[in-house]
Amino acid sequence: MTTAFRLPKGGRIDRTKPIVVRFNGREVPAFQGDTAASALLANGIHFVGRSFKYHRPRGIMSHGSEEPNALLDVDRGGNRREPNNRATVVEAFDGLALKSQNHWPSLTFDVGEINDRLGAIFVAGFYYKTFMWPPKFWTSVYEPIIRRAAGLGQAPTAPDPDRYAQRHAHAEVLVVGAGPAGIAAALVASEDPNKRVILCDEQAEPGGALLHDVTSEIDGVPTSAWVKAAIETLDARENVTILPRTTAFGYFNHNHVALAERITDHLRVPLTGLPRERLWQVRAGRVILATGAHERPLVFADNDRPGIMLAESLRCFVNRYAVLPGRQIVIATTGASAYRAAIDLKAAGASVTVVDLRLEGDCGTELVAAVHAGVEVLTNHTVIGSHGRQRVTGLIVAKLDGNGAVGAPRVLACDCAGMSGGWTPAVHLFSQSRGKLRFDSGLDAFVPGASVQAETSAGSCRGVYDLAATIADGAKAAGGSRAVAASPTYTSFQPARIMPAPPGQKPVKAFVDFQNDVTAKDIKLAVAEGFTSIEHVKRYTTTGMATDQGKTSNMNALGLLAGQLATEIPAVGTTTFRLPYTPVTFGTFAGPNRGDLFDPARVTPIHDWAVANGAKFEDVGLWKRAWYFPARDETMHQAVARETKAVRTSAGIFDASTLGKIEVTGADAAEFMNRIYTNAWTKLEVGRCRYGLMLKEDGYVFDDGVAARLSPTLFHVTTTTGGAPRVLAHMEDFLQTEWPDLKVFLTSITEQWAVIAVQGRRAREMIAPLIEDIALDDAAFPHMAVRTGHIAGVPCRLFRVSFTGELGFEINVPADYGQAVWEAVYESGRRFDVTPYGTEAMHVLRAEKGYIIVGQETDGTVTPDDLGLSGLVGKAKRDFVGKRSLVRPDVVATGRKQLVGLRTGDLSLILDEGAQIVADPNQTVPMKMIGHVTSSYMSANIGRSIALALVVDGRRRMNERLHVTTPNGFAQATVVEPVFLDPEGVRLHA
Amino acid sequence: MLENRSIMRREGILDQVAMPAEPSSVALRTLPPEARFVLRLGAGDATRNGSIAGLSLALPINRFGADASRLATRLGPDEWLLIGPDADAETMHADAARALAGTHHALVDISHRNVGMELSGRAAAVILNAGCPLDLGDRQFPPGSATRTLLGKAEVVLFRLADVPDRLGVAVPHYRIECWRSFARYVHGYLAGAAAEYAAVRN
Amino acid sequence: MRFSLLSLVRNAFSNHQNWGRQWRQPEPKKTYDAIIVGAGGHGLATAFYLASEHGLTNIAVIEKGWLGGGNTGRNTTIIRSNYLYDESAALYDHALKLWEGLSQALNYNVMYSARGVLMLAHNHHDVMSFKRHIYANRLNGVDNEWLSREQVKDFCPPLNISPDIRYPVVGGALQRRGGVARHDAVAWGYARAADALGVDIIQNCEVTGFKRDASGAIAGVETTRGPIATKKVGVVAAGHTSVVMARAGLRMPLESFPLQALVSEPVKPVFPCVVMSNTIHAYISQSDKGELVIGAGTDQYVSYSQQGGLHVTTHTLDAICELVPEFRRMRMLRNWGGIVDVTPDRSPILSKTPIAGLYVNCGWGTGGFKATPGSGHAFAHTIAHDTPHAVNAPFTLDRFRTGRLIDEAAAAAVAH
Amino acid sequence: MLLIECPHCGPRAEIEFRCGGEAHIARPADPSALDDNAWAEFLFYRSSPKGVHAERWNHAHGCQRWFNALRDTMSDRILATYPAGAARPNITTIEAAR
Ligand SMILES: Cc1cc2nc3c(=O)[nH]c(=O)nc-3n(C[C@H](O)[C@H](O)[C@H](O)COP(=O)(O)OP(=O)(O)OC[C@H]3O[C@@H](n4cnc5c(N)ncnc54)[C@H](O)[C@@H]3O)c2cc1C
Ligand SMILES: NC(=O)c1ccc[n+]([C@@H]2O[C@H](COP(=O)([O-])OP(=O)(O)OC[C@H]3O[C@@H](n4cnc5c(N)ncnc54)[C@H](O)[C@@H]3O)[C@@H](O)[C@H]2O)c1
Ligand SMILES: Cc1cc2nc3c(=O)[nH]c(=O)nc-3n(C[C@H](O)[C@H](O)[C@H](O)COP(=O)(O)O)c2cc1C
Ligand SMILES: [Zn+2]
Repeated sequence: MTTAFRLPKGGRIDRTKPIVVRFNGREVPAFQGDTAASALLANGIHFVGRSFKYHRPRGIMSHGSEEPNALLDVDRGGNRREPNNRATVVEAFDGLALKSQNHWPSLTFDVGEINDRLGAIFVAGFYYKTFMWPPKFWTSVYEPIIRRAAGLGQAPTAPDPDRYAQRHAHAEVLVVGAGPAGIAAALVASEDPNKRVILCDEQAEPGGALLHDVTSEIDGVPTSAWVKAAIETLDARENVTILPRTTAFGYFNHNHVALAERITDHLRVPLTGLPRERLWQVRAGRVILATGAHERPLVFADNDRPGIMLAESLRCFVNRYAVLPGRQIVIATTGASAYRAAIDLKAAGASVTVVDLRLEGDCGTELVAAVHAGVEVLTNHTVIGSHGRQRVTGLIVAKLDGNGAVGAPRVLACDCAGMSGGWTPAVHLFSQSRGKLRFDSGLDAFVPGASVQAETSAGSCRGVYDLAATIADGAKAAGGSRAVAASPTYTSFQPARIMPAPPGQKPVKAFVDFQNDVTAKDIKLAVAEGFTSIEHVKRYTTTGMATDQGKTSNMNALGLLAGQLATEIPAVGTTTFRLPYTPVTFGTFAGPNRGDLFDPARVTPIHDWAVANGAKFEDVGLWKRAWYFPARDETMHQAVARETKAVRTSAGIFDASTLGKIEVTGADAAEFMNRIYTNAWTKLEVGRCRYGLMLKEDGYVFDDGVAARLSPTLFHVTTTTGGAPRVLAHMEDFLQTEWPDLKVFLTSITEQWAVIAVQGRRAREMIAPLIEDIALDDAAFPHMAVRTGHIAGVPCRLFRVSFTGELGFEINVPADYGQAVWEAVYESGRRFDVTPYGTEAMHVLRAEKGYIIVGQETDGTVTPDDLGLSGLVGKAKRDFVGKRSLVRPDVVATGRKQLVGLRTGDLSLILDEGAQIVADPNQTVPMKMIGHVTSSYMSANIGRSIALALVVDGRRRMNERLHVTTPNGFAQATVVEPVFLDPEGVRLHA
Repeated sequence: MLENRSIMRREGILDQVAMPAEPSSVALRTLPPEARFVLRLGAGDATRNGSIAGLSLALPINRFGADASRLATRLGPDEWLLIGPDADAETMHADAARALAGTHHALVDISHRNVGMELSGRAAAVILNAGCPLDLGDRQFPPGSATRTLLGKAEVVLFRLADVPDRLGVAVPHYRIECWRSFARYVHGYLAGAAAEYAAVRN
Repeated sequence: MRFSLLSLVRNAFSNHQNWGRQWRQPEPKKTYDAIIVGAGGHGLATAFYLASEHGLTNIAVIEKGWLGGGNTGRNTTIIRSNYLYDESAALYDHALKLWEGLSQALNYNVMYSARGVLMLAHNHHDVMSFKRHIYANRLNGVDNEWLSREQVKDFCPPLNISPDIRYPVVGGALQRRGGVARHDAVAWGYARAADALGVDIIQNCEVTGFKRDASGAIAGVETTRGPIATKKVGVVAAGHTSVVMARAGLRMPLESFPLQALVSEPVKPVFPCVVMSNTIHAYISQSDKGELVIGAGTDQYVSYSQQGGLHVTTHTLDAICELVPEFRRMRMLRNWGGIVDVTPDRSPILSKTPIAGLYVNCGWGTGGFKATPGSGHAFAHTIAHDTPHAVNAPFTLDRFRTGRLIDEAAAAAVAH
Repeated sequence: MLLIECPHCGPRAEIEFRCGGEAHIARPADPSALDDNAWAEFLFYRSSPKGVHAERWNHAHGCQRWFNALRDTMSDRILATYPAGAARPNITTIEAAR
């Protein structure tokens, strides 16, 4: 296979680096610097895919990111495969594998083509009108067929080997687009070395439209030389960052702009360490948008055949890639810019005919230049169709008479065609910035109107098309000026919504949105059916909803709709421009936030010991907590039974470091505690602890914990593990905004202290040898007291508290000593067979005692009284957070759920936590539920299962027999007090 | 309230973390145990007190002052973070407590709550910016700046220390990062991950 | 014209010249028996049921923009009814039953697809909460079942159930009758059916104020197209409820936040069901057109901009890539926002108001699409009879005074 | 993502902040004196306006101070930030629109 359509010289490809890419398995020789599209075209391949709905053969239409048709499956090797890549932006490298999509069995022979024949039925919105009968068929027959037919390529199925990175950046000026306007803006903006300037462009190299403009000159030098000099200047400035292959895809509030940088996709073997893509979040002082303009296709019958391309794209392939897209080319146009393409193609050796809708008298110097160059020009001509199936073979054109009536058709044979319906400024980012668009009827386009953010548009994205003017405009946007002399730009044009066609022409498909197969007729139908808002037309026909988001099609759709409604385009308005400007990989958004970095895994100072001792862990918020410590092949149940027994018979040791801890300091500390907690704190003596309950203002239990008074002005408060951050935030909020007069400071000390709970009747004996400066006997150090001193030579705050109902201590030591002290205590406890236990055993132990866990017994709808804890509500206190809500009518009403214990009839049955409770299991559905199980365990100590539950009026139901759901029915359970063991609390004082 | 110091060696949470092979454009290292205190004090009281434990509190918010071994950072209108050598803990505490006696304040030992790291090198700022939304420009965040902020999903206190010479003797930015102990492995991993790219190519 | 395959084929022969308008574009009349403010799914459904079940046909739906352009046109279309509380289960299951025959009832294919909604459990708390839901649902006659980790994988093969990820999947709750529907078609189908019964749907007309009679009762509305007299007004303005109600002098227990969603490029079927993970904040399904439809979170502040922050989207895609790592190479095609009105207990309000003749249906927050038929049905009853239907009786405004909240969020922190 | 001017730290990215909802809803000095309606108003009723909104922000991952901001909920423009407890600055919607 030869690259028959590669020109012998010219272009920006690197002829010293020949490469081979594959297309549907076939070898396609190319050069470094090619895109997939230019490589294919160099080999004469236009037909590269099938359309979405009708499976029509499709070729390459454009040369940039607006491409609607040429979507390929791209495999870069090593599981780097994904669908729907625009061939026009995929940079070629040796070994790159391309495949066409959406056909079966093959590209050239596709069964789906039948849809094209049935096109008369598959009009816009057809599926809303059918597939309803018989109803059952929808799920079993219709929908599966619809689903299979839909979608373009195949989603990736292999794990992604690539890494993605992110960066926040700040710039005084962000310039988007490195065409002449953007370059000029960056040059001016960066003159001040204190201004950080970022210049990004989605293309592989800066230059924009100038990359394929080989005929124009700026200040007497070729455009390429101008670009090169300008980029060298910018490169030399330390305050400038140039980002090629970087698309600005989202413009958010407060000048926050998101860029997607593609770092390795163009490399055959990415360097190790390099991320594939990077998300840049730029916060810019000013944003200059210099994003250029998109050429509009023409709407005429069968305008979608492979080989029919945008005129400017033909020019690009010839000049930038040295590829002749065809030898016999017809260019249909309604404006002047296409003549540049015609002249350049002619110069490259093609035979070229221009078919211009305009009258000869409306044409300017472009006509003279083209004729002079040997281009045949037919003015006052329309194009009404095309021939060819898998490749265009001719355009059907006709002359218009003086009244605009269409004359006799004639076929101009060709192997490639161009079309140009004028230009549409790329106002996407401007619109995303919430700027208002203004319709410019001279340009027949929307251009940026008033800005809402610190933003300026420059160059052809605001309708300035003349080369010298774009440069001046870019400079002006950056607050300077730059007057250059440049070759003239052909800019005049005459808008046409749809090319004039003979009346009574058979129903035809004249495509507006190529990818979604939306035709001019679909838009007409939508209007006839009452879908007159552009937003309705969009959604009914799906125009503009494909992967190109209508970059080339939206203006034609608008124009057609305006025509149908006999109104003007501004009255129709546009659809909303949304991010991303072009599709962006999920990986770019997710960045490094995966695996270990998906969310911080917080670990305690004793974590490594637990790992070394075989602990299984559970997630509690961000924390990893030791769940249980299986010995050899113990199941969880066996381990928990052993651990809980050990605590009740001798001693256990537990890592409680994750408990939230807050130091409340200041003269008003007690008053503050009074206001935050339901219970009273003023009278708590120094050296004593108290259990406290905290509500939100709505009266529901929010958190709980033990707080100790270390001095008249200092409380050491503990919170639940999960609640720590929100409790501190809650306290700070009240302190700063409601009670700024209180003399209190709050400091999180959660992580300052490792907490080792030693529980069981041997607890005191275990720690005694390690402590010299604290008297541990019951009288000197009673239950619910706190002391400071040393353990194993380490300073500690020693709490005598218990969440197990056993004699217990919680040893707080500075975190870096946590593991060493743990080991010392553990060593000291060996003689009592001290057993490390995890959170599961802790849960069982506390449930045996009926102690609640916030988040388990409570769910944000539970009051202190519901828990049987109304004793903790300081009735005498004038106020505390949540107090007023406790007397709302529904909160004081009877029929609330109250905490009780449950005993199952079957001693070994462990009820499901979350199981629902009914009084009568024989009711009909819907049944009346009167409660649910909040905690449920096998208690090895009691020798039976136990459960806690919230039951309607539960405290009045003692000994009542209720029925609890099980996976396959109901189990009987009896309501009991929620304390299963040692109700007198004797063990606490062992 | 400060408890007396122990004779035991402090075990840092990053003690076991393997250092990445040191690339030339960036160096990431963990810091030894240090003494740290949160000081809360009304702005007026701070002005009146001038300097405490040898450290001046008269700092703009989000700036720090340092002498050879100690450092005081003002993190908010009434909040300072004091850092010094582990061995100075008791004297720092005692000095401060003495100076503040009778004034409404909080002086809380958080030596073990935080973990410190340092990052230096030409690429240090962009590595931090991989997860930190701050503007780290030389004018916006010059040496002497310090603030609480975010790195990925963790909260950190970020200090811009004085520039240091790199291997080639060129002055490069130097940062200190403090985070809570349990986040340290995440923060370290995040930075090491972001630095990988610079280790690979950009030196 | 009735829609059917036959009518489609017949029209194909006449080149589709003969399809009529799916709804008229009437000029507002001077007086209506009732006015619905807001032509979203809920408002249109309300009008449809007022006309079809309560015989009120001299009514209008007034819409400030284009019908279906509010949250109805921008949601991730998740439909399920496995709510915890009896009140919620009754309301949402009422809707689900209507979904099941909606295409036929409206003669409009709304593509209700009962492909199953699978909610993932990642920790002990999730398991307990899901079991609580599952048992409550069973006793309420709502389907919902527990799936083990392996069953989760069988039901949705693309999911990563490896135990080594940060928040491994430990199981899931599956409602098989749950699924998705074609959101636009829901609005269009109700609009067409209501229009056919004589309801005037007046687009591009904003309600700017209310008229009251001497007793203080509703006497009409002011609009951008002039005043209209009526004695009953139902406000169904979703994200704009606070704004509309303020025009009647009422403050509401609501805040409006931007909520985002996004779609990927379309691909062949890869994702068979709806998956929700509240723990890591991911909601995903694949539309019949092939895009992955992904729900993100709300911004933290009140805004009417229909645009949210980038960090909200990145957070969601973190989670999606964690659940299905292969999707890292998928690409986002479009990202948008809607404005959701959120109540303190995350349950809706379908209620009379302190003003006679003024009714409000709001507070659906991030999850009201699924309720569309049931909400319209019950609200129509409320307006027609000036007294709530049994299913919406608990969803009063008064509950915020009494404390009788229906706090699904507090119970489970489940959205959508 | 908003860029919020913390009164203490200057402009910072929104992710460093936590929004505390509507400002100037003072906690009653004596909640028990309120009837159920008034208490519900305090707890749950919010203005959620389309236009200038006074709201509470906390620089949670910065100086951790609470302050108030006036923000236009249509444009998201922040018109002013001011200390918690201070009176709402007198900025009208008309000015906001400019
Ligand atoms: C991104 C996103 C994802 C969601 N995902 C789900 C999901 O998966 N499942 C689910 O069940 N729910 C979901 N929801 C919620 C769901 O979309 C809404 O609850 C539901 O669509 C609300 O319908 P509605 O008819 O009440 O409101 P809308 O469709 O918003 O209709 C209200 C209408 O009132 C109009 N209006 C407002 N003010 C006036 C006025 N003054 N005069 C006249 N007209 C006015 C508006 O223009 C609008 O058309 C999601 C929402 C969003 C934004
Ligand atoms: N003859 C005509 O009618 C006509 C019409 C339009 C343009 N032009 C010519 O085109 C040139 C226009 O110059 P210009 O600088 O305004 O535009 P340009 O097209 O030269 O440059 C725009 C650049 O922005 C990039 N870009 C667009 N959107 C982007 C995004 N979101 N993120 C990153 N990069 C993005 C593009 O890749 C391109 O490189 C001039 O030479 C002008 O004469 C001529
Ligand atoms: C379920 C669903 C699927 C969608 N699929 C697409 C799609 O395939 N292509 C597209 O461009 N937009 C799609 N959208 C988004 C709409 O284009 C649009 O963004 C959304 O309705 C919000 O409207 P707005 O962007 O005009 O404000 C989809 C929206 C929803 C709710
Ligand atoms: Zn601050």
